[in-house]
Amino acid sequence: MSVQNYYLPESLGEALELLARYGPDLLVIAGGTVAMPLINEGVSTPVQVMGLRRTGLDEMARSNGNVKIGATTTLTRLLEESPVPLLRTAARNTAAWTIRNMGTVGGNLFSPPPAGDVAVALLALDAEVTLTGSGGERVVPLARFWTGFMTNVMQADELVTAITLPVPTGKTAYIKYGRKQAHTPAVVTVAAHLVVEGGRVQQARLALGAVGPHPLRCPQAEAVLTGSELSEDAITEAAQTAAGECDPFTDAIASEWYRRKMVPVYVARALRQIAQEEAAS
Amino acid sequence: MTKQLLNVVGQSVHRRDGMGHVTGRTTFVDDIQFRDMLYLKMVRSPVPHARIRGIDFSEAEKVPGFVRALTHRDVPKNIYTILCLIGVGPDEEPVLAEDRVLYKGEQIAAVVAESEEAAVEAASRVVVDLEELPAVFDVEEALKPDAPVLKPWGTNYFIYDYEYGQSNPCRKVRFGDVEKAFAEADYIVEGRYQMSPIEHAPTETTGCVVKPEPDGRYTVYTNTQALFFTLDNSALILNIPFNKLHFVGGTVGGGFGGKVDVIVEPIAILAAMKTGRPVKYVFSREEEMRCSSTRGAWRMYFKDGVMKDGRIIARKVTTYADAGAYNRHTPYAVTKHAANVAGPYSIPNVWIDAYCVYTNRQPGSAMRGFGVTPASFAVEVQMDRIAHTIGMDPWELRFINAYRNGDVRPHRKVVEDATLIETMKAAAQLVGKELPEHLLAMNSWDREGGHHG
Amino acid sequence: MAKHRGVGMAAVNYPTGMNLGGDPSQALIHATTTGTFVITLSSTDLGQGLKTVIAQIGAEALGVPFENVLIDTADTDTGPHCMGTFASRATHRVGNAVIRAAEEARKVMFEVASEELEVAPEDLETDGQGNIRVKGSPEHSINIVDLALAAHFKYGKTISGRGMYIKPKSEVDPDTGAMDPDSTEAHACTVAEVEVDDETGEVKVLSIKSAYEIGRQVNPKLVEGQIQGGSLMGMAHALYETTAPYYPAIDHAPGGFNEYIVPGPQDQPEIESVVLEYPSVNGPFGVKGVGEMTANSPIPAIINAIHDAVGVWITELPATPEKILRALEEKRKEEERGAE
Amino acid sequence: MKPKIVSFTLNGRPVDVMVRPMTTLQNVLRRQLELTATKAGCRQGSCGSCTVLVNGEPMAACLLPIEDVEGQEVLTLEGITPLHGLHPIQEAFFENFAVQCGYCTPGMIMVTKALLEREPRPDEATIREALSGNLCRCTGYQAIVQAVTDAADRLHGNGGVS
Repeated sequence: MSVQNYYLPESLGEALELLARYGPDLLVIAGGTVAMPLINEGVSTPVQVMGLRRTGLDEMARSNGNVKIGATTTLTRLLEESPVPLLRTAARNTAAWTIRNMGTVGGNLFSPPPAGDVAVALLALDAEVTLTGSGGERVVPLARFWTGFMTNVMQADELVTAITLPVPTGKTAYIKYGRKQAHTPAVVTVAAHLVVEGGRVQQARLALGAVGPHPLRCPQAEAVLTGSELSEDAITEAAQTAAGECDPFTDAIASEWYRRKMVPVYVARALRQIAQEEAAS
Repeated sequence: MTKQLLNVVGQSVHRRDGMGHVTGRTTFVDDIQFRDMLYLKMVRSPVPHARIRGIDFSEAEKVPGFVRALTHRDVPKNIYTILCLIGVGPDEEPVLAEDRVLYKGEQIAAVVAESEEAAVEAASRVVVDLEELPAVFDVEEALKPDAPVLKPWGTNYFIYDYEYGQSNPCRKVRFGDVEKAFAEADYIVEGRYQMSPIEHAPTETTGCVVKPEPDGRYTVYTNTQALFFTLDNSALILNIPFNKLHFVGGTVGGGFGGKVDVIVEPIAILAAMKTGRPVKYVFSREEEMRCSSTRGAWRMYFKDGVMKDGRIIARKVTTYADAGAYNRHTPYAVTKHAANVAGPYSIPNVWIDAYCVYTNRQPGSAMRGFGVTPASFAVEVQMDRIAHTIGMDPWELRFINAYRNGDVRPHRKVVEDATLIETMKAAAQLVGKELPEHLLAMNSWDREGGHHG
Repeated sequence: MAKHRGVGMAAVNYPTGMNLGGDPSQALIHATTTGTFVITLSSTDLGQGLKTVIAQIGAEALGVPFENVLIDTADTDTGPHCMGTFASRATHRVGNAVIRAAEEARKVMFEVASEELEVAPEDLETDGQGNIRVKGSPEHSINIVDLALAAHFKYGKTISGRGMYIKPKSEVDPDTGAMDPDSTEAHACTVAEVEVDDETGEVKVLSIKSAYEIGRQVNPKLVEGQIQGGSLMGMAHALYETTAPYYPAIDHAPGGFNEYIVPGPQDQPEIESVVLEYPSVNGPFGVKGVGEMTANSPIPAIINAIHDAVGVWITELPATPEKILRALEEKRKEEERGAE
Repeated sequence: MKPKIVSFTLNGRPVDVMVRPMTTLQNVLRRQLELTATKAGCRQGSCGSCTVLVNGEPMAACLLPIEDVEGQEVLTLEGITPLHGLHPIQEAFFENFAVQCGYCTPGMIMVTKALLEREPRPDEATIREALSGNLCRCTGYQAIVQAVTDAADRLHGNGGVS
């Protein structure tokens, strides 16, 4: 059955009403970069669809040490206007110009691995997701947003409306390793945020993409780093620890074996970037 | 070099089709449409090897816009082989599968509908009752006695030379005496090489639009690389006179060999014949990737006998082309491969067995370099390994062994326009590789050195 | 852990035309009264530029300006038979057919010009600028438009020609493999420079530099186009492309360009080339052909460069980072075993 | 599934199309309006052959439901082709042999148009990054990159900084 209705609500309220009316039968798209290829191929055959482009959820604002990014902010705007360098780097490493003009920050949370390159950066920045439903808003840490491959904590009547993150106080690094320079799925994506004071890591956040059912934090590797000097030994130990915390898969781009091998390599490279920057400052 | 005074040959004049291309006014096949045009979508096998127990179209027929379905029963001469036109046989590939499918993505039934969306949906609702069978994907596994048999003649390899009353399991080349030379060689260097199956990946997918004409003929707008070849095969499959078909093409959005197959045209013409309406059948990108022909994979085993001075005195090669499920162009590619797999070198003793092997894989076919690409890959890596083994500069090894004009190649043809040495010298100069005097003195016309005018 | 540079080379031949011959192509030429010479074919242009190079060969063979030659191709109702565009055959086969058709058309042109200029046909020549003139006396000439008009209205002649080229079909000896598998042989030698990361197995191709010998270039810029595109395709075959990432298994077959890796604009290395011309005996103006071979030599050159860089032979394509990393691990283990 | 009317500006002119829900801009252009310069190489957003400009931004027409361009300005290759001759970007592609089979060309030119409006003098790295969503199987890209540089010269004169 072809699409019966494609709704383009002009406000969040209107969008929530539609969601309340159709519940899980309503396919929600924003940029369409994930859903449309499947619809074009006939793999996905939704009947009721809602597009979020006109809901006005694309505000990007900075206040009280936080950055709030509306869910439908395009990746191009994130690249050009985000006050957070890590997010600009992540956006630059996602897809290509044409697709970044369409794809959204909120939509990136729903991109199945190995896609979801911006979500990895958001995870390392301790972002929170604002979910808005008929009962109002609730805020969920991004680290607890996903529950499995393409599953999450959202209720059927909820939308992701914003992503909020504290302006990073430490140093950050982001590396996406793909087989091509651009416009390519990841073998592994690493995002890190470290606060180093007095030569010691005070706070560490490390996130990986493309090596699990969804972007992952690496709490054990973070624990290895926290309190230690950012030495080569600590970096190596953290990198090895991270390898044990991921759950890689095999696809056309890379095997599980290779992805697991690349996790410590690229975690170490990301951490070394920060160490070098730290040493230079 | 002969000097000829030429006016326009040798000039970089602009492309004749360039203005059309940069304005987007060039007409490609998918740009063609007619008001009452139907769309054809294919029901394909979801598994690599299965027996077909039945097909149920009842749900598909309920889709609004469904016009009709086509099965092998609708195809007059359903079993064909593309190269029958140049005497390669026997026929062995169904246009639409009959009782069995041999690869994932194989065409089972066609659905024709009023819109592309309806055709996609109707095709997705066709239920094919399949009994999955054991499949074989490796060329050497396929040749083992316990492998599932894929071909009606009982083997998983193409039989060569039946036209000479022989049945050879491979294309053979025999030149000199390799075993005797191996016994005399200072070194034996062996190697195993494996090419991957590769998709042509043109930016324009394969397709055609067929329009029934008032005079009972059919105009076929197609991006085939070979108009008459496709026309002839289509007419044979449909059992209609050749002159009922009118092919129009000549503008192809990248071919690389992938548009030499005859896959979309016969079934689209049939659909137009059965409905009396124009029909479009264009591959989706996914079909182009997963179902259309590939450059078939190739496995090659080399054994070379080499002297300390670098002369290769014997080369024994056994190779297996992975044809996938059907012939397409692979039997012919194997012959071309056999002619070239000793490389552009003068080797006095050569022994080649080249097999065309069937597996449960999407068929391999023609692609840029047809049979020679795997040969060049294996030969040239093997040359470096020989150089490494005997401690010689890889350039020198190639200069020493390069064929010269007047040499006899393993297929017995006398070399008449070799310039390998000159080409290597030019490459060395381009990259600043300094070649020793004795190599610079060599040329392709005189094995003893000296200069060519 | 480091990045290692390496250089590798490969030298190859490439045969022109369908392997065993028997692959004909025809061309018809006729002049209209506008001075346009229409070359009618059923050959297809895949993007390599057939329509352009055949017009060049036709103009050259007819002795008329390129602009006056029109290519009318790829309609089986009007165009004579062509086997197709593959096997690096099109310029060679169709070009030869066009030359033969042009010879016939030229004969009529010279007959008519001979009447108009009142000199023997053998004393005439074309100037390539649209005139037929008397040798040694260029002021005595006739423009091809006037010539075409005169032929048609005054002498009742069609300026036309038929051309055909076929290399007779060769048989293969079943016992020895004796055969005639080419019309002519073109050659290439490629030198590739790579950088291999021994920690990840990643290969970055820095440059692909090649020499080609292709008989004669009809259109150097179009030849360069084949070289640039073919070199990148060869690099992609060597490093990226496969429809069966875990061959021989069929799992994870790519369904599109996301998973099937075709290099993008940022993945292109430096590609440089020189072209030698040793005209072939049987090609049109000595052409050999260049289409297919450009993708061949980069593959082994890159594999050899990887060996030069890190000492492993990757003999299964594509040479993915994973295969290189596994080979490097194996090599390290062997070295450790050797050291014990 | 009721057809509806969508209005937008196409190549400077207002158009109204009657469509079924969620028809892609690509299908509207190619099938309904018969403007076929916008190609259909993959319909997955991965080849770039269908790139058009929406309010000046390059987008993949294959991923864009037509309803999303209601009231917007869409520019296709047809819209930049002058009545006589070629647009300077088209000239540059033609003159530099940046075209082989021609299938990727419309998308390449549309991205170039958007790029040169933002950056009159892009360096090579910028050009390659801008075109990274556009695949070409024939040319190997070098001629295309040259064409973009040349187009910048043609549009902005070649006396400036490069």
